[in-house]
Amino acid sequence: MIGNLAIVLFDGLAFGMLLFVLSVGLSVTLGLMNFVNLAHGAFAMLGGYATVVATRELGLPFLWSLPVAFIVAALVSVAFERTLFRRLYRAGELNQVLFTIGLVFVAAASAAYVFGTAQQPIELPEFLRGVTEFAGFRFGSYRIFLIVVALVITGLLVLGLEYTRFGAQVRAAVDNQRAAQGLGIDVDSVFAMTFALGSGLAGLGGALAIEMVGLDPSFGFHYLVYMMIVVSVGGLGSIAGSFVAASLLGVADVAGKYFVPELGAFMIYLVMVVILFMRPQGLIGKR
Amino acid sequence: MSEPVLKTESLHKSFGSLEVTRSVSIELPRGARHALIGPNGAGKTTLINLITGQLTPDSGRILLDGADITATPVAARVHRGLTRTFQINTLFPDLTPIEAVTMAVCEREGKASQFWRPLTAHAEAIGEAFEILTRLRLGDDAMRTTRHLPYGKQRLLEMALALATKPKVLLLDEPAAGVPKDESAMLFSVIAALPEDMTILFIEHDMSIVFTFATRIVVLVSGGVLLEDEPDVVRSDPRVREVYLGQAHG
Amino acid sequence: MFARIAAVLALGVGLMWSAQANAQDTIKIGLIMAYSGPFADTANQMQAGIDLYMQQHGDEVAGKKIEIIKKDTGGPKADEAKRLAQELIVRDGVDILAGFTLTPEALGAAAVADQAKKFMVVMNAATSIITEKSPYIVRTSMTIPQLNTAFGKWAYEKGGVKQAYTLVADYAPGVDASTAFAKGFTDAGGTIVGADKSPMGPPDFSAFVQRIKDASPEAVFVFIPGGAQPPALGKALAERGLTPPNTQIFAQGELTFPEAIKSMGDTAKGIITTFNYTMERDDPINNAFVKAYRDANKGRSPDIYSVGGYDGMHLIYEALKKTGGSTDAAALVKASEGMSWESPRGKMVIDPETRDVIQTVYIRKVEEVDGQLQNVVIDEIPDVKDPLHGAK
Amino acid sequence: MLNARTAADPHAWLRRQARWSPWEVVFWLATIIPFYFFPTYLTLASQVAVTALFAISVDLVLGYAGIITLGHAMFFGLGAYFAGLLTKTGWGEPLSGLVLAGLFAALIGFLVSFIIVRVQHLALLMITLGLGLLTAELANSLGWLTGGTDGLQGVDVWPIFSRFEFDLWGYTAYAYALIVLFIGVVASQRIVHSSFGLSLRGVRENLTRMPAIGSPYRRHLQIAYTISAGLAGIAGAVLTQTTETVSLDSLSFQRSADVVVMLILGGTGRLYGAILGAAIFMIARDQLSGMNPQYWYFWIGVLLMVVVLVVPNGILGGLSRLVRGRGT
Repeated sequence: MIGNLAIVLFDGLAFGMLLFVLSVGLSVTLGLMNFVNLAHGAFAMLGGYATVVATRELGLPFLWSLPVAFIVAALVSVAFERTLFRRLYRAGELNQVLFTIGLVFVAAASAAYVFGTAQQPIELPEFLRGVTEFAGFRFGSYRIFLIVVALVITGLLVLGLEYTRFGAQVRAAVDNQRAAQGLGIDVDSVFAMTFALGSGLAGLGGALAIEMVGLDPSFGFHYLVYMMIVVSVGGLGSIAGSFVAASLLGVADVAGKYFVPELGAFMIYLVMVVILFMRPQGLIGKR
Repeated sequence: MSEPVLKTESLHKSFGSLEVTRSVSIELPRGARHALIGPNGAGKTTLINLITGQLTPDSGRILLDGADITATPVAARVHRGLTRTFQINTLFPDLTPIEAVTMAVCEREGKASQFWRPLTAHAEAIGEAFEILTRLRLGDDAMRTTRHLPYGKQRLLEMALALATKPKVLLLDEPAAGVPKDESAMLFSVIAALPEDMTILFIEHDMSIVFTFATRIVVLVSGGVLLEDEPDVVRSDPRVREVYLGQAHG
Repeated sequence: MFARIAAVLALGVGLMWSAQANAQDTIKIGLIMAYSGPFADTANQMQAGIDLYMQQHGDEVAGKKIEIIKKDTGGPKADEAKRLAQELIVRDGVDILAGFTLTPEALGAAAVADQAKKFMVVMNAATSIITEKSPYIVRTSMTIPQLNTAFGKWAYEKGGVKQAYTLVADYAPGVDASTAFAKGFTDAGGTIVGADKSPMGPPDFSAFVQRIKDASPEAVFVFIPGGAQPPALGKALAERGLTPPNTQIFAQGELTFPEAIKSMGDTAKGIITTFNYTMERDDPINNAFVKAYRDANKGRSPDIYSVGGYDGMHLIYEALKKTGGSTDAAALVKASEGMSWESPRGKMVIDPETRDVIQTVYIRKVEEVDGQLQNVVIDEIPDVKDPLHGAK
Repeated sequence: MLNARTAADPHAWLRRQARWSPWEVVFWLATIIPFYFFPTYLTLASQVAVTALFAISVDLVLGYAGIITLGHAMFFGLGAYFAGLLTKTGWGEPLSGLVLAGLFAALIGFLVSFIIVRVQHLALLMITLGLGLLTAELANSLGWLTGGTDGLQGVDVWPIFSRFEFDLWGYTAYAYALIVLFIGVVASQRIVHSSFGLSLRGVRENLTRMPAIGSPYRRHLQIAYTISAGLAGIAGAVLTQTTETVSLDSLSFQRSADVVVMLILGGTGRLYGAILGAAIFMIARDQLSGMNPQYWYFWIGVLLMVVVLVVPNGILGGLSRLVRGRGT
C-alpha cells in the first residue's frame, strides 16, 4: 500500500516536472518584465515541432533534438521580442493579452497548415522506453528522465542567477528597473536574453512533453492554463516557487485521482483557488 | 485643557528587525495646528499610516474622541472624521476634479451604493463638491481631466478630496511636496483658512512654513518622539538643532 | 403594424433568394464540422473521405451538380451548429445537411433539419439518441452502444475473461461506452469489478492505472477519444505491467489508431479493440479505398471518420439517384431506408426502422505483421444493430 | 458667453456626460438594418447581440471596476443551464425564464464576490479562471442533470407572449436578443452614470485612495460583480431560449477568454466597445471561417495583433480619438 502511494507520488512528481519545465520561463518573463506573454505555450509548441522535424526529417537522435528545440524556440522568440513585443512593454496588460493571444491563433493555424492536425508521435531511444525496476518497484524510465532534466534545469537556473554576472543583472532588473539602468546595466538586452532563455525553456518543455501528452496544433492553447496555474501558485519571478508549485500540483492531481477519483477533475483547480485565496502572491512570491 | 480629539498611546511598528515607530504617544486637542517634523526616514509617513489605518501597529492604541479605533478599517475611520492626504499624489487620473470630489461627497453621505439613481440627481453633492473646488481655487479646472492638470493643482485636488470627507481630524502628509515656494505659500493659506475647530496635523520640511502655521511641533527621530512643544521652544532646543536642522543643512 | 408588414415583405425577399438558389441545377450540401479546435483532426479525416468519394464518383448526380459548403463549429458547440445549420438553409439555400463530427453539433442541427424538413446525414457523431431527434436524419457511422454492447458480450464469451475493470474518459461518450460494455459483459455472465472516469484534462493516467492494478482484474475496458490520450494511456498501462496476456486490454478502436500504435511501440502488442472499420482488413474494396486515400492524402491512412464521410457521400449520391435528383427530405429518407451496399468497411445496411447502420462489428488485436505493428481482425460479429433503439 | 457659462456649471457638464450622443441613436437605428437588408444573417445577428450583452457584463467589472476576469462564462453558462432546465420543469415562458435565470446567476455571483474582492491582479485572474473551470467540470460530472457533453436535451421554449415563435430565419430570435441587449445597455448606462458607477471608476483608477475617502469599495465591487453576473446569466439565458440548446461549451474557458478578447478588441470601459468588439470578432469569424473553415483563425490572430499595434485602446478607443481629433 505504501509502495503504491510512493509510485503514485513519483508519477505525479514527474508530471509536475513537465509542467515546471513548460512554465518556469513564463514565470521569469512575467516576473521580470511584467510582460503577459500568453504566447508562451506557442513557443513550447514550436519546440515540440522542432523536435519532431529534427528526429523525423533530419534523423537526429531524440536527445540531440532537445537542444535544437531550445535553440529554435529561443531564436524565434527573441526575433519577436526585438521586433514586436518590446513595443508593448508599456502598452498595458490588456494590449499584451490581446496581442499574444493573436499570436497563439496565428501559431496554431500555421502549425495546422504545415504539419496537419494529427498527433505527432516521436520515437524514443531504447533506454527511455519502458520501465526501470528499482527496489521491487517499476518506475517509468521516461519519468525518471523528466525528473532528472527538471532538477538539472532548476540547478542551472538557480546557480546561474546567483553566481553569474548575467544573473546578477537579471536580479537587479527584477528588483528595480530604473536603479539597474542607473548602474549601467543594459536592461534592454537583459530583457532580450531573459526572454530568449524563458522561451527556450518552453521549447524544451514542448519537446519533452510530446512523449507524455502528445503534440498537435492546439497545444499552445491547451497547456496555457496549466502554465498560468503553475506560475501564479508558485509566485511571479520565482524559480523555486515554480518548482514547488509544479511538484505540488502534479502530486496533488495524481493523489487526488488515486484516492478520490470522483474529484479527479477538480483537484488541480481547487488546490489553486485555495492557495491563491490564502496567499495571493503565490507560495514563494515577492509581490 | 479639553479632552484630545486624537490620541495615540505608545504605538509600535517594526518591519522585520527595523523599528520604524517606537512608543509614539501624541495628543491632538480640538482645533490643533500641529506640525510633525523630523529628518528623512524618521517614520513620519509611517506614523500617519498607522493613525489612519493603512498600517496596523504591533502594539499601542489609537483613540478618536475617546473611542478605540486601533482595529477599525481605514474607510470607517474616515467616516468617523479621520482623514489624510498623501505625500505622493494619490488621485484618479481619468476622472475630472468635479467627479472625484463629488464621489468623495457621495461616499461620505453613503449614497455611493445607489446604482439606480443618476449621479446628476445628487445635486446637493455636486454643489458641495463644486463649492470645495472653488474654495481651493480649482473652480475653473473642475471639468478638466485630472491627469492634464498642472502639478500644483493636483496637490490642491489632493486636499479637496480629503476635505470632501468633512474631517474632524485632518492629517496632511507634506501637502506642498514638490511645489515651488510661491505656490506652497498659497497652499498653506488655503490650509490656514480651514475651519478653526478642524484638528490638523501636517508634515512639512520647510521650517519657515512650519513656524508660521504650527501652534505646536512634534519632532520625530528614528521612529520615536524626541520632543513635543511650542515652536519657540522647539526652535531653540539644541537637540533639535543638532539632530534635525544640522542634518537638514548638512 | 408597419413592422409586421415590413417583416413579411423581408421574409418574401429572403425566400425569393433561397428559391433562386434552388431553381438552379445544383444540389447544395452543407457540411457542419469542427474543422478547427482540438477536434479538428476528426473533421479533416472525414473531409478527406468526402473529397475522395467525390473525386472518384464525380460531382454530378442525377443530372445535377453537387456543391459543398463547409462550416466550422470550432468544437462541441450546439448553439453554433444550430446557427450554422439555419444559415446554411436560409442564406446558402442548401438542400442537405451533413458532416457532424461531434454529438452536440448533430443535436444542435437536428431541430433545424426537422423544422426546415431537410435531409440530414450524420457521418460520425455516435450518441444513440441523435436519429430520434428528427425523422429526416440518417447516420452512416455507428453508435457507441452498437459496438460496445456487442464487444462486452464477446469479451466474456470469447475473450476468455470473467471479470473486468472499466476506465473511460469522463464525458458523455465515455459514460455511454462504459454502460454499454458493462451491459454486454454482465448480461453474458461477467462481473465489473471497478469503474473509473478519467478527466478530460492533461492525459496523465498513472493514478487510474494504479487503481486498476490494485484491483488486479483479469481485464480492463477502456474508452478514450483519439488524439493525445491513447498513447499516454497505453504507456501508463504498460508501466504498471498491465499488459496482455496477463491482463487483457479491451478498448474501442481509438486506443490503437496508427499514430498511437507508433508512439506506444511494443507495449501496444495484444491490445484488443473494436471498431466498425479496420483499414488492414484484406478485402478488394477496402484495399482500393486505402490505396486511393493514401495517394490523395500524402500517405495518411484512412480511419473510421474517413469511412463515415465516404459512406455518407455514397448514401447521399445513391439516394439522390433514386429520387431522380429530388431533394425532398421525406423522399430521400425513404430512398435511404433499407439501402444496402458493400463499403470499405464491409456490408452495411441502413436500418429502415432506426435509420442507423446495421453493420459488422470487428474485433481486432494489435499484432506484428511484416515487422510492423497493426490491428489484425481476429473476429467479426455480423449484422449488429444499435441496441438502444430497440428498447424504446 | 453661453459656452463659458455652461463650462462653469458642473451640473450641466455632468448631465452632458450621461446624455445620449447622436452616434448612439445612429447605432441603434443601424441595428434594425439586418431585418430588411440582411435577413439571411439574422441568426448570426442574434448571437452577436447575445455575445455583446455578455461582453457588456464583463465590461462592467473589467472596464469599469477594474476586476480582471477569465471565468465569466461561469455565469453565462449558469444562466443558460438555468433557463434550459426551467423549461424542462414544464415552464417554458421565456420572459420570466430570463428574469429567473438572471437572478440565479446574480445569486451565485454574489456568493462568489466574497472571494473575488479579497484578491487582485494575477491571483484574481487565476481564481476567476479556476472557479470557471470548476463550474464547467461540475456541469460535466452532473450528467444526469445537464446531459454532460451531449448537452441538455428537451429544452422547450414557448413562443414569446404566446405569439412569436422562434423561426428558422431568426426574426424572432434577433428581435428578442436585440431588445434584451437594448434594455441591458440602457440599464448598464444608468448604472455607469450613477454615483455608484462613479465610485466604480474610482476603484479602477485608484484602489488605494478609495478607503482614504471613506469608500467601502469592497462592497461596491461586490454589487458590481453581482450585477455583472446577473447580466451574464441573462445573456446565457437568451442564447438558450433563442437556440433551444445548451451545451457545456457555454461554461467553457474558451468562451470566457473569447469575450475578454472581444471586449479588449472593441475597447474597455465604454459599453459600446463591448458591442463593437463582439460584432467585429463574430462577423470576422463568420466570414473568415466561411471562406476557409480550416485555417480562418490565422486571420483572426492577425486582426488582433494589428489592432494592438494600430489602435492600442481598442477599436472604439481609436475611433473616438479620431473623432475628437477632428473636432478640435
